[in-house]
Amino acid sequence: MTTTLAEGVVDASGAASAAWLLLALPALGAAVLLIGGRRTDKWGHLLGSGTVIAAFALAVVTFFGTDFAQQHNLHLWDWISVNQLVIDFGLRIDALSITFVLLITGVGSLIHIYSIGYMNHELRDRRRFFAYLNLFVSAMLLLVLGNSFVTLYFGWEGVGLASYLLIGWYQGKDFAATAAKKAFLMNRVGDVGLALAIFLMFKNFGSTQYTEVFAAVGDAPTGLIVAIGLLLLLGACGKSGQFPLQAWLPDAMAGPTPVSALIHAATMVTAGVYLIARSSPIYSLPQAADARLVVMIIGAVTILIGCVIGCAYDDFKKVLAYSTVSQIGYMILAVGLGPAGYAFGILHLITHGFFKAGLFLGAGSVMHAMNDEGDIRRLGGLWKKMPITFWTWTLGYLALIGFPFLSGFFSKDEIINAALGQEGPRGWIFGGVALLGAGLTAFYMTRLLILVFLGKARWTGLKSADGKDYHPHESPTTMTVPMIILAVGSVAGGFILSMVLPDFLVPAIGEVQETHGALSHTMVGILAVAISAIGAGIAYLIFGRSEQPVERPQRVTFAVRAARADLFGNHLNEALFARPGTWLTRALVYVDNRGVDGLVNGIAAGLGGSSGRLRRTQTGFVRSYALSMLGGSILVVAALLVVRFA
Amino acid sequence: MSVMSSALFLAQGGGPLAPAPAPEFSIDPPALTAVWPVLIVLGAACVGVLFEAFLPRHQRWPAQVILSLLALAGAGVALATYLTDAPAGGETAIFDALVVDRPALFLWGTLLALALGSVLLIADRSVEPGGAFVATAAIRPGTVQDRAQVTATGMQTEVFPLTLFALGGMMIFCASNDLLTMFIALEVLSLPLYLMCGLARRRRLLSQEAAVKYFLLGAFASAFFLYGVALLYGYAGSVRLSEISAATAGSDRSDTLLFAGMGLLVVGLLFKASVGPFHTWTPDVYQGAPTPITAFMAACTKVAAFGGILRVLQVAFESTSWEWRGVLWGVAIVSMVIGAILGLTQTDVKRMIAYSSVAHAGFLLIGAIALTEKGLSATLFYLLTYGFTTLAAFGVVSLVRDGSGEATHLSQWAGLAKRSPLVAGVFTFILLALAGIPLTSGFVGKFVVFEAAIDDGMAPLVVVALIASAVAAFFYLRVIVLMYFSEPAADGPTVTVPGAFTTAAITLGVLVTLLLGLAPSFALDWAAGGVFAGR
Amino acid sequence: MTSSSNSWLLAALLLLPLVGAAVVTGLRGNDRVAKLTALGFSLAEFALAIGAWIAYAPDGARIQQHFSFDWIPAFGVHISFGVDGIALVMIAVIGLLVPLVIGAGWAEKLPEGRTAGGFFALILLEQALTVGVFAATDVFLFYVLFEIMLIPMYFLIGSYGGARRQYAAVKFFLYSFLGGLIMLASVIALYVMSADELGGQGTFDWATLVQTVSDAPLSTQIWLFLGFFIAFAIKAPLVPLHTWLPDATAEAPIGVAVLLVGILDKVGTFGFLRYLLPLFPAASEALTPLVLVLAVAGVIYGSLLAVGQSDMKRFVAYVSIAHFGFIALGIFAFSSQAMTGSVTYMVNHSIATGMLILVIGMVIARGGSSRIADYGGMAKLTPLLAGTLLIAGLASLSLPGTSSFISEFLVLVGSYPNAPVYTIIATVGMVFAALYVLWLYQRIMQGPLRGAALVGATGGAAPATVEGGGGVAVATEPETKKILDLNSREKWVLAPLVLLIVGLGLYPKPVLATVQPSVDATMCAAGQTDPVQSAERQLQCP
Amino acid sequence: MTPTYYLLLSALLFTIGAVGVLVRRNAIVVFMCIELMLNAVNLTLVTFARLNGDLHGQVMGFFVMVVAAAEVVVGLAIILSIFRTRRTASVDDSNLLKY
Repeated sequence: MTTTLAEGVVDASGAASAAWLLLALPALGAAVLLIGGRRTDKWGHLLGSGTVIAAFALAVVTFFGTDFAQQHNLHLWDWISVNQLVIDFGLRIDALSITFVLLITGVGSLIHIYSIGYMNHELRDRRRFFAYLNLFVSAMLLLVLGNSFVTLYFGWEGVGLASYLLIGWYQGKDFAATAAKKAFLMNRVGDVGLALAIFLMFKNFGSTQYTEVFAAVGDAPTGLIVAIGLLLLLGACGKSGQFPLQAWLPDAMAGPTPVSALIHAATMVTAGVYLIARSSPIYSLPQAADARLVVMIIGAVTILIGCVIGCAYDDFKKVLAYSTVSQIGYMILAVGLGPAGYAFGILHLITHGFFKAGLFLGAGSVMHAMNDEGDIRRLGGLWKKMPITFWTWTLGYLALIGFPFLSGFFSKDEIINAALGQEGPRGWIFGGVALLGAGLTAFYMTRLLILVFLGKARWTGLKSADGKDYHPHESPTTMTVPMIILAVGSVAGGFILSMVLPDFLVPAIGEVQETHGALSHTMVGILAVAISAIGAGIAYLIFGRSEQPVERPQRVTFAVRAARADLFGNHLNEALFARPGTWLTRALVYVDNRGVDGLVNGIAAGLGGSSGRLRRTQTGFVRSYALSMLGGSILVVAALLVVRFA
Repeated sequence: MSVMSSALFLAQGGGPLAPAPAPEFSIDPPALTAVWPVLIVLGAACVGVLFEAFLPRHQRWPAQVILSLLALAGAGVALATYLTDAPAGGETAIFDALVVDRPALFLWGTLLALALGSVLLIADRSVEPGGAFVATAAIRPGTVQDRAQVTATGMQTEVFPLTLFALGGMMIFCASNDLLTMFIALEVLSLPLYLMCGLARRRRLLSQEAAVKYFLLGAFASAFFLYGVALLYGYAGSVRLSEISAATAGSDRSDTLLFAGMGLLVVGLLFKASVGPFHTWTPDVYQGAPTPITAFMAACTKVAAFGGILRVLQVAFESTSWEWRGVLWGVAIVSMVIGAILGLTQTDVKRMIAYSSVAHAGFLLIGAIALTEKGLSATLFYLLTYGFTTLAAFGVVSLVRDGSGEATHLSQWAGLAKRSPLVAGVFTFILLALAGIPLTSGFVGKFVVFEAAIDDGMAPLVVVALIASAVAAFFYLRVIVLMYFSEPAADGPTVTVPGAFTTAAITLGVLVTLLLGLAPSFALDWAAGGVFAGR
Repeated sequence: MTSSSNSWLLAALLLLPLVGAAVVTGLRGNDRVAKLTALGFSLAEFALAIGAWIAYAPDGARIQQHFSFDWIPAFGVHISFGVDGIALVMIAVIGLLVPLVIGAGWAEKLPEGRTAGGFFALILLEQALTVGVFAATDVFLFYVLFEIMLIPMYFLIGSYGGARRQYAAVKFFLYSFLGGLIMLASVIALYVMSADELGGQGTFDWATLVQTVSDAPLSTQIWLFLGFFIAFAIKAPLVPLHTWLPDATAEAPIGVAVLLVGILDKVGTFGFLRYLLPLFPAASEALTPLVLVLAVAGVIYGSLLAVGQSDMKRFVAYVSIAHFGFIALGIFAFSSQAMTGSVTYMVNHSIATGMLILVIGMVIARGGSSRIADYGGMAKLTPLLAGTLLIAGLASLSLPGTSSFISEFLVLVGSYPNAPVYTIIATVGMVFAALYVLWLYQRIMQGPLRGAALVGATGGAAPATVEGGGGVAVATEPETKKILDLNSREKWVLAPLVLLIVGLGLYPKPVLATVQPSVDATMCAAGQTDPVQSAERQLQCP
Repeated sequence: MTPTYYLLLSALLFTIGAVGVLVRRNAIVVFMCIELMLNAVNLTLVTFARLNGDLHGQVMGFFVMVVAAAEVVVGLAIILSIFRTRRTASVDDSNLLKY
């Protein structure tokens, strides 16, 4: 049984009909590496990288060989089919998904190659690492290619699993295991939202296929649409580390750096943005206005949270992680704007994918060189030791802070512009937040740049945690090449993409709605650059001109302390969920043992006890037996007479 | 005072005393074909007494055993022969004192078969050299002679005729057509039992104590029974069951007589059936009596007593069931609860089975107060199944022994499965049957009784019964746990390899238990063969 | 004696394990031969089950491969067996699990004086009885087998179990027995009602009963419903009637725990579908809130308690309790999606939880303790074992791509339209599922190597080196116990399960197509229609 | 003179006997109390026979007497054996079997 296709959706043909290979190749790679075990140690990394590169090649072929004016549906097999509920295992190849596919396989390929070098001191387990990466790529592709909310959910949890496995890569370390578990759990909270949204869709539209749901939502009541919109947003918050589910993402940096680059910067964490963009037929509805507002609020709050905390952290990767949080906040804010922002959200997502992946790979390169040292206070002056890393990183840095005509400039600029273009005070509030965020971003990124690469080399004379001296060196070619490619992308990507992407995406997410705020587009650009420059300047004034201590200053203002403590987000989680949960669990174990089971055992004991007491009435004296007989007889006779005469 | 008491007893008619009419007195040649089984059993008992008088000591045992077995076989043959052309509605015999109807025949058959098993147990001399009975009852316990008789091989062979007398009494008891016959039968079945209880070879103090208790309480209960008979005679002017039934429809005497009489009568019957709260003698006597006698009592007395209860309730009191059924509901509940709860903490196997029998009496009573054909046939079937299972149970108990005789304390049964898997397996099966696990006769018995009860609108009582079964299941399980899951005690008892007689008895019980669990249809059909004559 | 086509298959399915049990009992003297024989019989049984599945026509009659002959004519009792799609998949699962259980128990250290022959004979006997329970089409016969199957299990727990096995075995037995007895009252009442309805002779035939008594007045139905329900709720088990399961699971040998949780417990939920809904449609609907509350309470309560357990085997028991909540929810949400989900849940739970128990058994076999605190960082020593534990765990938390996802998703999506509040609460249970699985995994497999089961007494949990200024005081190096990764026998035991978990997760159609017609028929018999349906995709009543 | 008095007398005697069974320790006396109960019943039977105007009750009385005699034989034998063993006929001393 197949589902009906809506207008503008055709059965896949040509290159698009081979799209299943996109998923199958990395999946096969993962399967071979996991099942093959030690036998594949020698060539596992090559297979792992090869499958993803092949998938990328196939994606390119598909991209050029397919007419993206239409949406292509590829039915693979009947997956779940029970009466009204019919779920294909099927793919949808359209402008939106192919964009993501290119990003995932492209950045994925680079990071696979990078990992060959990065993981070379863990040869024994390297093929397992590649298996997990392949698994991730496969799941991520399923997420973006699936043609129903359930296949999306499949990929959604699949990437969650890969993320769990990779965050917990150093499973001998408790903090890694805990971080992995935390990531999975907070994602699951979001997944509940996604799942509930799917249940609502099935109940009200009788289907979970994109085509059927989107065809049916048009005249759905406001309450329903808002509910679905908010539930999808909950899912997006979980996966994309948005407020209030952002806490897992910094912890996820416990994983190896390529993982942070691929999963926790470039691709997986942007799945929430994809979800909202994919659901644009729902969010674009006039009934969904309230839901969109909440999306925007979440995005704006997250921008600020990410930026503020990012300013205070001393951990290289965690600063980048909070940067990711806030940048995804921009994307969420953008897609929350509706038709005015979908395309710019995606645009920022792509450019961010490039420069943030590059930044992480640079961070990885530094840590690779510095015995995994991630404390920026113990770094410094590395630009001379690692020139390629330094320059590629700096390009990524410039792209991120929106340096004119680099990629971040185009994408972020558009978002700020669209936000300012909102009606009334909303425009000022969201636009203002976006601008403020840009300034803060420039501040903390400049701080990072100065502390890591510039200034004095504070690591001389120190020893790493495992007691070795630091001998920074430039990374091998397998690592530098991907960094260079990504840097090139960061520089050039924005300009090209901002030209073509919005139009390309039209068949999938609709026309871009022009906005006209109080400020002209050019003015917004200038303003943004100016604010970024101020942020960077302040950072230089604070960190660039004086020597920073190796030890973290403890006498700091409340604001810094709050930021260092993730704005007390973890404390809140701890106080609201973890500790009461622990108590509740302990209480329930007690109740189950003493209460429920105690009742059962109590009944048994009561019976036994009464038995023990009652048997004492069997005294062995014949006269007391006679008494009980006489008593019984009198009772029987009396009862008979009472029944008869009463 | 006089007015009041007069009102009490003679409310509806205290007229002047009428002169007694001359009774008709004629003797028809008694129709004996129907009662041959009873006559054979009682005749053999008399012959057995003569054997005791005239045979030399060493010949008595074989002669008695052969005589008893022949008598039982003969009675069985006579019963089978009569069955082929027995009138469907039953017939009366011996001046209408006995009524031989289908339920009576079923009960007789059951009694004969159970008695056969019991006699086999009684006759066994392999488990305890010389048999389970004292060599000479007159020897005082604790004396030199007593210690000598423990190892002697002789036994008091009067046990065999006593058994046959008791059996004859039981057969008459459940076929009595009037209450006087029933009273006489009650005494005929009881008096030998009192004696036999005191004849254990070992632990004679306990045995004698059991006898004294059983005797005193039995006589006490007989008095109640008899007073009930007298009051009913006063109410109905007759002790014939059918005439009491007729009188309940339209007697001019006070119902006080009826219900007081009935109550006392029923108490006497419930005592024999060891229904709680009239069960107090049961654990003590079961524990103290020689195990073969306990088996005989537990199996046959229960059958006879419930045969009597069924007949009395169904024939004489059916039309007043509305008044008394609630009371017997209560009695049944008390019995089930006492049996189930007190059984939980017993430490002696025989006492435990005694309490089990109290609980089972409660279940049986449920069937007995379902005054339908189904209730009758279900109770009869239950009696059949219970009799054989409990017979086998005591048979097995007699096998587990240590230096001082039977090892009945439960702690001595720990790890029995390791010492003797077969005995443990058989006993487990028996316990499961007592607990009412499917594929044993115990389950089918419970099922048919509960089915009849629900059909007769007693669903709540059935639920109580089911819960009581679940509670009771614990103490059966406890024994299984001990036998299988516990480590055997270092100086634990040994399991005697039984001789042919005990083996045959246990096999009989177990096979019937299994057969009636797997394919109960034929026995269900027999039990449903007909109703009491005179209903 | 009547029979339909292919009934020989079912008859063979019932008899083969019995014969096997008898043969293996005879071979108790030689452990190795007994094991091989038992394995052979169980594999043959599995092949037969597959054959029966192939022979089953989903679109054919409701009950297939049916045969029947008189047992107790006086009460209209027949020995009557047949399968519908639901029973069939359960029988297939039994066929699958028993060889694996035998394989897993191959090297089981039995208590002194017990033979492997006796152990495996009891397992085969239990298999025959459970097949019978699922295949019985006579209510009396069902009841008989329902009770009888307690006995081999009682001995399996009591004779071969852990330290508190006596307590656990008796508790298991009494709980179930009590439930069964209460059900007996309802069974008898059904017969009495059918006798009234049919004029004289009643019947126990399931199909006839469904036709004759299902329109009884509501009050009657409710009493009878409760009789059955308590028995099934104890078996399933639903909170608060669950406390026997943790004890039984914890004390039973691993293979027996698999049978207990994987098969025996399913009889309860199977009973919901086969007996409660069709026989008492009105009561089922009236009492739905009661069942749903218990179901959802089970989901949350079981999950939270699973989090709080300190013993692995008890952990699995509470996980199962949570899962049974889902199954019950799906059954009483009255939609074909949810109900199909529940049936597949029964299958997938057997596979996934079965695997979880087997893997935990392998962990325990290595560490010699079932206390979670005795482990830590084991993945370093046994990566493959860790991987299988994770797979089993992920299947338990219903990750998409595992078979459990299909069922849990179907249950939830199908329950939502009729029971939104309950479904939302149950969906929250998904988070707890992730918590209890991952936390267990973390405590056993992740982190630094620690725990009395893995690290020798010399070093214990103390750190290997103590830093003290310049001089480093080196504590005695903790001696890691010699712990090997999965051997080939264990791989063979787990591989089919992994394959099924993933295979049925991606392509569940064979199971769905087999059970759905029977589920539809159950829905129709319960007088229910799908809450979400359209003209072209709706429930088909026969 | 109505038969009621006889009935009341017999009921009283029966009660005295029953209470005697409960309060007396000596087995012989207990047994005699039971005999008293039986004879009280006999009185009832005879009264009712008189009341009904037939002989059945009186005949039954004879039967009861015979039975009572038989009971005496058995009972005394048992009590005697106990007495020989324990040198006491107190029923309270026979309580090895209990609980």
